[in-house]
Amino acid sequence: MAVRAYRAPRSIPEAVSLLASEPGAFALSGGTDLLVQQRSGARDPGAFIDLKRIPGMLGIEEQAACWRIGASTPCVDIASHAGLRREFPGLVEAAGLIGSKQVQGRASLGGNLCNASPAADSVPALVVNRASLLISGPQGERRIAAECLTLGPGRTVLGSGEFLSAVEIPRAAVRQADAYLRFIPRTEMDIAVVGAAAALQLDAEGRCTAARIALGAVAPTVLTVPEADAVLIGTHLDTDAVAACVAIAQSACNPISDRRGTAEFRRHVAGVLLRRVIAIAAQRAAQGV
Amino acid sequence: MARLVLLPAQRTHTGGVSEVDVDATDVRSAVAELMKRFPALPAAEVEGCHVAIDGELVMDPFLESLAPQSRVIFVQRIGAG
Amino acid sequence: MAIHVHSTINGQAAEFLCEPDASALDVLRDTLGLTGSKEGCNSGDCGSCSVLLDGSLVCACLVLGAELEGRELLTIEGVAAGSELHPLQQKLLEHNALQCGICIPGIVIAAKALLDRDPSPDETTVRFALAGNLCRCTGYDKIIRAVLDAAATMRDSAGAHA
Amino acid sequence: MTIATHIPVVGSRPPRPDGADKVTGRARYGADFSLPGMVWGAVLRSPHAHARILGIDTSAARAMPGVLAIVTAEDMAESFSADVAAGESHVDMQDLSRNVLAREKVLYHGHAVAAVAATTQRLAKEALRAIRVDYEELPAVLDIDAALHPDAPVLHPGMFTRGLPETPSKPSNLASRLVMQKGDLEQGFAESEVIMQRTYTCASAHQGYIEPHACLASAGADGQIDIWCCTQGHFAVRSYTAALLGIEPASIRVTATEIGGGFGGKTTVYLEPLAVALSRKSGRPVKMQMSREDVFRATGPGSATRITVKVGAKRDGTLIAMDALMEYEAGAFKGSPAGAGAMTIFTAYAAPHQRAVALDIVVNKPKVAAYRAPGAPQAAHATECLLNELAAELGIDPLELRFRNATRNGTPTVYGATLRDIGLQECLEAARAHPHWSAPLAAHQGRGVAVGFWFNHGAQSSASVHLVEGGKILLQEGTPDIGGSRASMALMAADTLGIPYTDIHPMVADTASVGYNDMTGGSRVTYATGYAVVEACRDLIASLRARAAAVWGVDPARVEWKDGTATDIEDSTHVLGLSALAALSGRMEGPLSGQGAVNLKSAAPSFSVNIADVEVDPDTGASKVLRFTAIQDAGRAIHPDFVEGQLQGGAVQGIGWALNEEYRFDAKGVLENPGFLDYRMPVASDLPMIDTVIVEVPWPDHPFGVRGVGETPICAPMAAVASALNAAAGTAIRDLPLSPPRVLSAILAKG
Repeated sequence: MAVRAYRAPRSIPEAVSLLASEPGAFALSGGTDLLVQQRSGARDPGAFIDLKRIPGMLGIEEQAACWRIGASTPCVDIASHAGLRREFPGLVEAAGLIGSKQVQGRASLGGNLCNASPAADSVPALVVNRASLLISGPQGERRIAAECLTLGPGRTVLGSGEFLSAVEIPRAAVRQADAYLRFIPRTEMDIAVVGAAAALQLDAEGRCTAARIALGAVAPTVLTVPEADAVLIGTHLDTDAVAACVAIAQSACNPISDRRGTAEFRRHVAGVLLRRVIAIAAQRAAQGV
Repeated sequence: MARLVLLPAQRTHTGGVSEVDVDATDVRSAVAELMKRFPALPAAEVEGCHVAIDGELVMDPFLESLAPQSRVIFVQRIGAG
Repeated sequence: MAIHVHSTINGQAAEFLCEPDASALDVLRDTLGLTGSKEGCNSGDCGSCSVLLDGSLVCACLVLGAELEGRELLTIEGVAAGSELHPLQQKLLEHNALQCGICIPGIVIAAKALLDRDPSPDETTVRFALAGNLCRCTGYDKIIRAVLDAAATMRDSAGAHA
Repeated sequence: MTIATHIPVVGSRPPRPDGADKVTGRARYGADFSLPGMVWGAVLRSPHAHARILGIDTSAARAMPGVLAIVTAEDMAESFSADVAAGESHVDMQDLSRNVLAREKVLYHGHAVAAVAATTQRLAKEALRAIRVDYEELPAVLDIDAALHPDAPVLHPGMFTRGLPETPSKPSNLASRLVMQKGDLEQGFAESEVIMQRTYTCASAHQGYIEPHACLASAGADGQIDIWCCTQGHFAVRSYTAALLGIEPASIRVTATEIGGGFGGKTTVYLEPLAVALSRKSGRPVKMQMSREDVFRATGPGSATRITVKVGAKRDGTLIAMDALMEYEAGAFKGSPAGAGAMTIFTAYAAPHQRAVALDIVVNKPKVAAYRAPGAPQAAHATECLLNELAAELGIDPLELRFRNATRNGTPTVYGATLRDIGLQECLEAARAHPHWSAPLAAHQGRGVAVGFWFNHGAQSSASVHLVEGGKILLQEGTPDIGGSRASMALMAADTLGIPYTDIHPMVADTASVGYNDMTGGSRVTYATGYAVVEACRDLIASLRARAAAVWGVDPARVEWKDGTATDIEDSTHVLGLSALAALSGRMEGPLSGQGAVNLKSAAPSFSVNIADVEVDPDTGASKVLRFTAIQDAGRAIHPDFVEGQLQGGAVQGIGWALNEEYRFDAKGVLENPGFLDYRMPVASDLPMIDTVIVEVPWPDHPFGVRGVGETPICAPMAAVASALNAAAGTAIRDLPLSPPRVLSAILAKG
């Protein structure tokens, strides 16, 4: 199908209506995945509905209970946001890893999420921070947890006329911190072969009171492993506890072999990165970040 | 007599003969003599080659002179980037 | 159906028609004749078409022409002031940091985006800021040195004028 | 010949004459040309790696409004006289024709099958979808073992192995077998105290120039044809296009646009004959440009190789015997650089008994093209890694092992030539003296050293210089400037004429405006074209002296040319500069110019030594090049910045080939990574600064002592990096690339 239309709605209802009515309509945010997929034939949009001119789609807002990030906000704004970095350094680093500086000038959390790649850098970091997603649609607004968006590679729960309008991340508690690392063969410009995120909360004695890990590119969707989280709780994140967590997480991995890495490599490196992000997050939390 | 040392692809057409002595004062006449000696040897197998004359590599040889005891080794062309 | 777009390119009002899926790079090169931005990949992986969109560094191949409505674009053609080269351009020349030169328009724009926000980058910062700009000829060495030198020159000249 | 001793300009580092255009976006590359009335061409490519073409139905596409012309193999010339000898390469026109447009069969995924011209790019692509091609799919041959299997499907039923004692009775995928030998191998191994044999492989790697192939062709009603294209050899484009389409070469004028990288990959034609054929049929100028995906799928990468090397040595490290079996994939048509690889593999070493056996093997993959010292980097990877393994086995410093065995002037090579005036010892000494060689290493870090060798090339170049009113010089040369050669030409001209560098205005002229030039390839431009430029300047000086003598009414022998001025050695009041002589042209014998034309049948061999430090993350297999030093004999560095640039760029291409770059095909022969995202060339943040040391051992056959420098830099890095990485990781991986999964599994395997 040829792309027959480009529309830049100015309001959410207008966008909902265009997404529902234009044949083959695709929501366009930064376009860094969609335009490439359209050119390669991997996706076949009939119309681009550019969401970036809708108020609220761009921008980062500090609220009492959460941070609200417009779904089309370019990653460069997230990566350079000092307030967000203080609370969620892992998430900010993840946003700063998506593609080149040029790509970060366009790419958004909304796009990174809705492209539904298992390797998306921002998703594990959003998931460990219990981000929720605001979805606008014909029935109004609904909210889902970040890990509930994707069904598999390239597939989401979004229905006709629906689009992701904002990401909300609950404010970090005292001695809560996150970290994200990914493995790529070069230092930049690659898609994650494996991604790992952790968010931890410690008590004043350094005991872990809350923990969440998430892994990217080791399963069809971002992988959360509550059993692995659970073994960290109540510990001082000693070697044995982390090893137990890593072992559980690794056994939950279900990676594929492809041009970017073998299944064995992904499983092994997932464990390495997980150990490293737990250490980084723990150190940050201990420093009261 | 100058001595010509042939490449394997040339030897296929000389019945396995790998070295040939010719009475020639330059490469052109040496090659002519070689072709006369081995009519089955295709011109393309000879004319596209470089040679080393007494150790000195000469690309696309033609009128280069040969000494009476010269040793002329055929060398495969080199592609270059 | 073609879309009628009004934008500002290198400080001049620009008006053009483009198809809904035409990229800003297609518009620049094929419609407006601004061929300084190069197409190396058409997928955002080489940086040869780097431009500043409202001051933000992007690949022109990953922006739709239609998205330029009401926006300002700076391309390589708009970096020098007439015959006066930008310090980055001058330093790239002085260091002989270009061989084939096809990546250089993108390098100039990306380096400008860096120095616009960080006047004193170290080598590592420059390397990561230019990681989205592939160069196959130089091994980057002289490019990195030229950018660091340009930054120093710009700091000196800003200091002299302060 | 004497080497100029007083050289005021050569060796300095001025900005290049074409630099301002390149930093402002004004320079025009292959895809930057347009003409009034221009239409767009597009290419239909094969969806199969190997299939017979049963029929092509273009009628539906032809009927589409806006479609102006379609070409298939039927539009190409029927037969070809013979190979066209185009400078350093020798091209089989039957094969080239079939690579430009498939005829009986498609031989790789992405192989061009038909081309269309239409009024818009969009329409041209739609028209491609309307062309029906009936294929009979055939099993694809995708690697060396599959190709050489006795029951392998045969790509070319008419291809019988060359170089065997007798022509075989059956066709096969082995295009040729080349054997080179010196000494007595059996005796050599018998005398050896240590014998080591290892097999090394390299994946196919692409040249990776950032500019995709592009061209614009315009055919006139009178049969005159103009082509603008990015190429390393516009005279070769003329020859090939003329031969493939049955046109007189003199009717074709080719302008080499600025070129966005080539590295050997732009020494052949892909689009140009199609654009010309489409323009002749449509009567309109036709522009064509490849996508990045097309570049990866259908233009030449370098060969994938498997090389088994066996060496015999004394316990003190003296090499006695060296033997190699070198298997090179050529892609869909014969012509891998296996032979060149064989001629380089042992050249750096004096061992008396050597043999190299080179196999040229066709497979259902894109036809390989030259890539910077074609065939040599893979060969050096094998030998240099093995010597590092041998050094470790014998407990000898690897640099010391090279000193002990390095070839010297007068030592015969395996291919029959004898080296002279080489700078290998000087490069080794520079390596030993460099602080890098003795710098300490930390845990998980390793160091590797390797030697590189390339022949370099001479061949044909011509150039003209014209004295312009005002006294400045217009310099026309005909080898596309791919890395700053206009600056080097201007330096040599300025030096010869004794005038400032900025008084020389060099340009790369089109095929109708300057005499014949072989390609920009073989590291020959500064050497051969530079020589032609010097000759042209000397020719001009002779005319200038004659004019001055006539003006003064003296014997020309009295006139000396010095510092850009004619002077009378017997009368110091007699002085005439360029501007005065230019002003007199109209009253004397007319315009003043000089011509230079050379055919250099020899070239200066060059050697390099590279040192690499690599750090490995033992948990993930990730590696990082921490430090790299490239040392090379340049003969004489005309413009040291550009010499250093060649050393640095070649080093990084080699680092990429060593660590991450590779062509990955699926089981059907479809390239899995046809883009810069997954074909992982080094980015700026992957690398350290690349230190360089330019060694200068002048080559006596060149007026300035020049050796080619462009290709040798890629020969040693793969071995240096691989040896460093294996030292850091405690592994012995002999397959490239050393991608993290491969490194990690080797680390885990050793426990």
